[in-house]
Amino acid sequence: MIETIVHLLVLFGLVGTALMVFFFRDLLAATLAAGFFSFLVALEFYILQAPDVAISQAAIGAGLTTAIFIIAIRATTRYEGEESR
Amino acid sequence: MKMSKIVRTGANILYPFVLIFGLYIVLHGHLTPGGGFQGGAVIATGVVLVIVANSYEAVTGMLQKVVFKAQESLGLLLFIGAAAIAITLGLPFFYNFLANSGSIFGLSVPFGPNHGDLNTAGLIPIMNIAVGIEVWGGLTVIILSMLSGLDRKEA
Amino acid sequence: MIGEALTYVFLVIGTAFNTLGIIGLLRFPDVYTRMHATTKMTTFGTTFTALSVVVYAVAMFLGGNSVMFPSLALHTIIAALVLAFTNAIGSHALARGVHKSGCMPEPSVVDRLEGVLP
Amino acid sequence: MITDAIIANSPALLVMIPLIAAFACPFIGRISPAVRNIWVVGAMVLTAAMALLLAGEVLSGGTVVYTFGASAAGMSIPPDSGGIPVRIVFTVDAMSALMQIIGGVTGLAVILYSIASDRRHTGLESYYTLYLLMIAGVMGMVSTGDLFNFFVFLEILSIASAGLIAYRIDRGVAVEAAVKYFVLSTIGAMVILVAIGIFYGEYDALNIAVIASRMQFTLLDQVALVLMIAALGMKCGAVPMHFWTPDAYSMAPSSITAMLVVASQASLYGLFRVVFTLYNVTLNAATVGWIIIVLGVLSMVVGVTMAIPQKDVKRLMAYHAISQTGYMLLGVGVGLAVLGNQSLLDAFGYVAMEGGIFHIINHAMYKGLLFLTAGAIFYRIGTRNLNRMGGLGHNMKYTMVFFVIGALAIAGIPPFNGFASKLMIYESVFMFNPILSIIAMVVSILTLASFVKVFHSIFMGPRLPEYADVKEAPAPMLIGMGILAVVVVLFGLFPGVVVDHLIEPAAQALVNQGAYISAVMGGV
Amino acid sequence: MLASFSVTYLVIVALAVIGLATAAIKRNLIKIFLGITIFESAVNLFLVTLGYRDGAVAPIFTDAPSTEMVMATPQALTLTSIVIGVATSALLLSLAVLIWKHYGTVDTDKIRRLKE
Amino acid sequence: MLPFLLTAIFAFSIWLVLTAGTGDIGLWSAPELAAGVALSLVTAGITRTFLCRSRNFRMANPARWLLMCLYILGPFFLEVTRANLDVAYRVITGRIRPGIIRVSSDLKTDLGIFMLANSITLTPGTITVDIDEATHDLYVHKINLVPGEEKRETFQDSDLFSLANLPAWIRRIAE
Amino acid sequence: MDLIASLYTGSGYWNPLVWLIAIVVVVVIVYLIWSRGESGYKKGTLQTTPFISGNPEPEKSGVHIPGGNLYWGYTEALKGYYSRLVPLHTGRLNDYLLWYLGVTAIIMVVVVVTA
Amino acid sequence: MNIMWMPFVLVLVILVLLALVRLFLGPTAGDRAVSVDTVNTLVVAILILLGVYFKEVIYIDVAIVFALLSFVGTLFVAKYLGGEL
Repeated sequence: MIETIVHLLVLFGLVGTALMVFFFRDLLAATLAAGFFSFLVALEFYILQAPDVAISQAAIGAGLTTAIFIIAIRATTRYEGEESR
Repeated sequence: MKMSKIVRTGANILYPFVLIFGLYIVLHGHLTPGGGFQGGAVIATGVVLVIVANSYEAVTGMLQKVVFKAQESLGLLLFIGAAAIAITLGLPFFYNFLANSGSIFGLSVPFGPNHGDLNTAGLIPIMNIAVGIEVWGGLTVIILSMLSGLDRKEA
Repeated sequence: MIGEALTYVFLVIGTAFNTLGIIGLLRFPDVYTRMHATTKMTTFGTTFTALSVVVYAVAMFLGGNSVMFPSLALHTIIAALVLAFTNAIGSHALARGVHKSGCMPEPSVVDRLEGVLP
Repeated sequence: MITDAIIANSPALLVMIPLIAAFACPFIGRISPAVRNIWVVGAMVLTAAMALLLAGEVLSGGTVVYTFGASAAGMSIPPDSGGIPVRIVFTVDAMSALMQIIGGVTGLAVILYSIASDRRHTGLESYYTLYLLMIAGVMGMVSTGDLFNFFVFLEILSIASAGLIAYRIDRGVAVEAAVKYFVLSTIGAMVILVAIGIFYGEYDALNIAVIASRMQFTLLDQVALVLMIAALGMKCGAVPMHFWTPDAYSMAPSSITAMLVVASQASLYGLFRVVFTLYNVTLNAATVGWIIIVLGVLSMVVGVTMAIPQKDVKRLMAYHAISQTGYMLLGVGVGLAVLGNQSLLDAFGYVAMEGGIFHIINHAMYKGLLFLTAGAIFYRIGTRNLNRMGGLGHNMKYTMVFFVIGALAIAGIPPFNGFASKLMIYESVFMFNPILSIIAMVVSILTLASFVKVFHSIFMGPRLPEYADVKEAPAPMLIGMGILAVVVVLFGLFPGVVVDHLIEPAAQALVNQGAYISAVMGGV
Repeated sequence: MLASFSVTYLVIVALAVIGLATAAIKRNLIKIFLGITIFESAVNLFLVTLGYRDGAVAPIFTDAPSTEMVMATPQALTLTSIVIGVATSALLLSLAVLIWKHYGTVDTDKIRRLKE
Repeated sequence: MLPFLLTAIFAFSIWLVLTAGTGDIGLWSAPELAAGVALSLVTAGITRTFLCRSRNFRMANPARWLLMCLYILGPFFLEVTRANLDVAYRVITGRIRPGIIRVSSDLKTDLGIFMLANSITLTPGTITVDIDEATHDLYVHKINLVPGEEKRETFQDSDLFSLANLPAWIRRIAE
Repeated sequence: MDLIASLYTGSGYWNPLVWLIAIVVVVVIVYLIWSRGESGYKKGTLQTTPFISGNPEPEKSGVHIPGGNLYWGYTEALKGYYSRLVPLHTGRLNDYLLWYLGVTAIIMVVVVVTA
Repeated sequence: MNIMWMPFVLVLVILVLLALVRLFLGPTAGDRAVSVDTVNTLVVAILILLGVYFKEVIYIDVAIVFALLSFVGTLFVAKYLGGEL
């Protein structure tokens, strides 16, 4: 019972963060939301009994992907809507 | 540019820890959740930690892109080589000829829940090591080349 | 028996501090004060949560259950230590970055750092 | 002894040789460029030899099933799998063998060509690494008998191709083309993964033969089928999803463009494999067949009409590639549309399929040849704009001859190979639906027209002053083009032999699902 | 255990739609890539959910509490997919940086020198 | 050589903790120990220039590690608990008076200042915002300044802690 | 002989060697006719220059028609078609993606409805 | 000894969702980064508790990886915000 509620809450958080990625115009904030999303995905993998996938998702999604997105934002631009130099 | 002294000191202390922990994950790939890719990613993140705490310029002397590139290729060659040894023995590609052989990693594995022994599973730990080396190099190269692409205002 | 009670006590303490931390995150007015509430109090709370697991593991081990529990305790301790270590450095780095980005503490009586360091 | 081992392990070696060569390339490259060139050419020759060897074995002895990590597919069955051979297998039947021949021959020609054409560039180690990865991807895609490995090799192929399209990053447009290609192919590959997941969830298997033997064509299967058709159709450049094709083809280095043609045909192979081997008679053959036919007709018409006003020679050829893909889709689609009906299948279905499949190999050869000639011209004069060319026939005679061979072949002029396959398509499709056949002929005429334009504006006319001292393309490039040209002419002169020995077994292999399943599952 | 099983699939569909919408509607390249990563995560989640069985544990025998295990194959697939995903993201982002260097923009409306 | 050995020992001890409970040589099995030795040497070879970057080998003394454990479990824990309760009170009531103050410290070594800064950061109510690398002055954001404290130009490091003199402990451990 | 086997194409057959022989025969006949023709031309006289309504022959480099000008009439005639088709190739990444997703949706509807 | 872990996990997951609110509201990127950092800590707690609940020791490794690696993401954000990247 409680597991079900926990699971549903995590799923709710997933949709919420994904929507935030969609709506944020500040790309840094969107990247942070994507990092949050990765945490929750890893948690979901963990709940679904896939700890090895959770490790990969934690290392890749939360650590490296956030990092390379931030480097790319630093190299290009931070705000959506002012894409031109 | 460097981050503050506190971060640098912390990163320098954390680096050996991350490295040994990543190697632990790599080597225990057949016993725990983990394996070559996960361990390699952990180690690569450790390298990235050092790079980001110190500046990119400060560490390029110690952490060279060439080394990591070579490491990446070497890991993949090891992987395919380990798979291809079986052909020279007259067995199919990827045949796990080390399993149950009694030599290194050669103990037999009991079926069902057990306590786990490092010295089992044959070719799989070796392939995990190869993949770990490869991922370690590959992900570091990715971050290094992305960082080197940044234009620095203060050179 | 004592182990069980202690586990529950630690769990309740940990969860309570985590809750307070999140309340602080929602209530406080600016980045720095939020950071006070969260990164520290949640670290403390999580450490207590981990401690409860350690207590549980030790109690189970002393009850003669299984050999897996020392390993559980040690790994949990490592997780908690690493968490405390990284969180301290991380929140310092974050505070520094935020201050450098020009986001000054909003309700503030004094800011000795302003304009001191490059 | 050694030859036995090589023959027994040839499917694995086919993928292993390019992979080892690719990853050793950075190390070899440190010794000297000459050694590296020998290394990559040697690896490619070995791969092509292995492909031909394997094809010979398959065509003479039937489907080869190679099992990784065990000596037979069903040797050890895990306790809870319900008797499925869960091993990873390579299943090489006649269709796969055909694609392997295409990959091997084109790959060899292209690498000989790029030894010369890319000599002036830096970073060649990574270029050759990516190139060999591309070869490994194509070879893996066409020989795997396992859906997930298909996805993995597809992704290897996409990543390597994107890297190679953006290879000359000094030109921003190349990066733009790479981004467009890669975003689309990533999403396509992910969609394919969803379809694979659906199969796994339904049938608890990833092996194509196992899934095929259990296929029910439920609603989920229909969804998976559509996802696969759309994604693979996009990857091979069928029309409403073709937009990436001209961008990527025109901006990649010419040698890579010739390989990209092969890559898109590997996707086409995947499409046929899914439709015929995975679903076969369970699917609603008329509907799916007509979907493929409509995609094919649209590709033919839109491709050729968009090609005529182009000014960039490689972009023009890219649109022609789309148009020719339409022929293959048309031929095989007609075969699919009559799949359930044995009498119609015997009357014209097989011939249509043979025409479509024959067109695959013909297209790879002459389109590769045309792209290589375009690259040779670009190599010598540094422009691809048709308006600024002219009179090159005086200086680049061999290139002109190769171009003429390719152009006549693509336009379907006898006695070159394009004519044979197009004739098969026309006549069999005419029996299915005359309008389609007429459209195909009109498209062929327009193709000829547009190649007359290209030929005229590149080679004809007086010697232009700015190109007065242009030299002939270097010898390795000519050798690369020559291999393809010889194949084009030979296939044109002896189409009956090729069809009897190579194409017909391939068409039979596609239609005959039972043989495929029993080849894999026979031992279980 | 998890009665919320079908909800998981609904959420996966929602995530896939959000990811694809981000990729198809937004004009900023980096945002498009974020959408692609979300779509990839949705696919990975789909694969892992396929392998899940009620009351089973991870397919690792080391000190496992029971012998009932979830399917191992989808997890292996997901792992491969994650590996491919990181390579994809890295390549895409470096291409975006190159685009910024050559074009001075990451707006897809302006990155269209190749058309017609 | 010394950095190499120290790093190897550090790594090996972590390995021992991670793999405890696998066998019967003590708590470990023979393959684990062999692998541990090999991997520790690898780790040491790669990271020897990082762990001992400041060429400070004081921490090689096991007594200092014991002292550090005591420090973490004793005064530091006490201080953190006290501060946590304080901040919990502020979270509930919302009575805050934040400000960034300057704290001077007479710790000299990198490790010492690192430990002090982390102690300050981990204590709720204070965060190290920045550090003056030349003079080792810390800039600390404090959540509740007593009225009148904002006038003080510089604080002494021990003023931040009320229950125990943590800087003195750190000096004993790290210097 | 296997090599000269004809290719049966459903309703007929195709043999390129027969075709080649026919072509060779035709070429020989054409050559014979041509060789019987007038051969009394003198190089360098007005006999060999083209007659362009009495105008002087233009320079060779002046008559080269660049590729872009070919088929102008064709595109002009099909203007209605091209003016719709060409703008579809916008070059925008989003459009590419939307086309792909749209086609997937259409095929999905068709297959699921008819099945 | 039978400890009820799940109610505490439930509370922690609800806290994660509350942190989501700050991610959504956060006026500056710094607030969002703080929120993500907090969630990192909370997720480690959840992972430890769930690992014990599932009775699998080896799951705790995932928590260690989490604690180690998301820190790198935080450092990148901090470095970017400080203009030092």
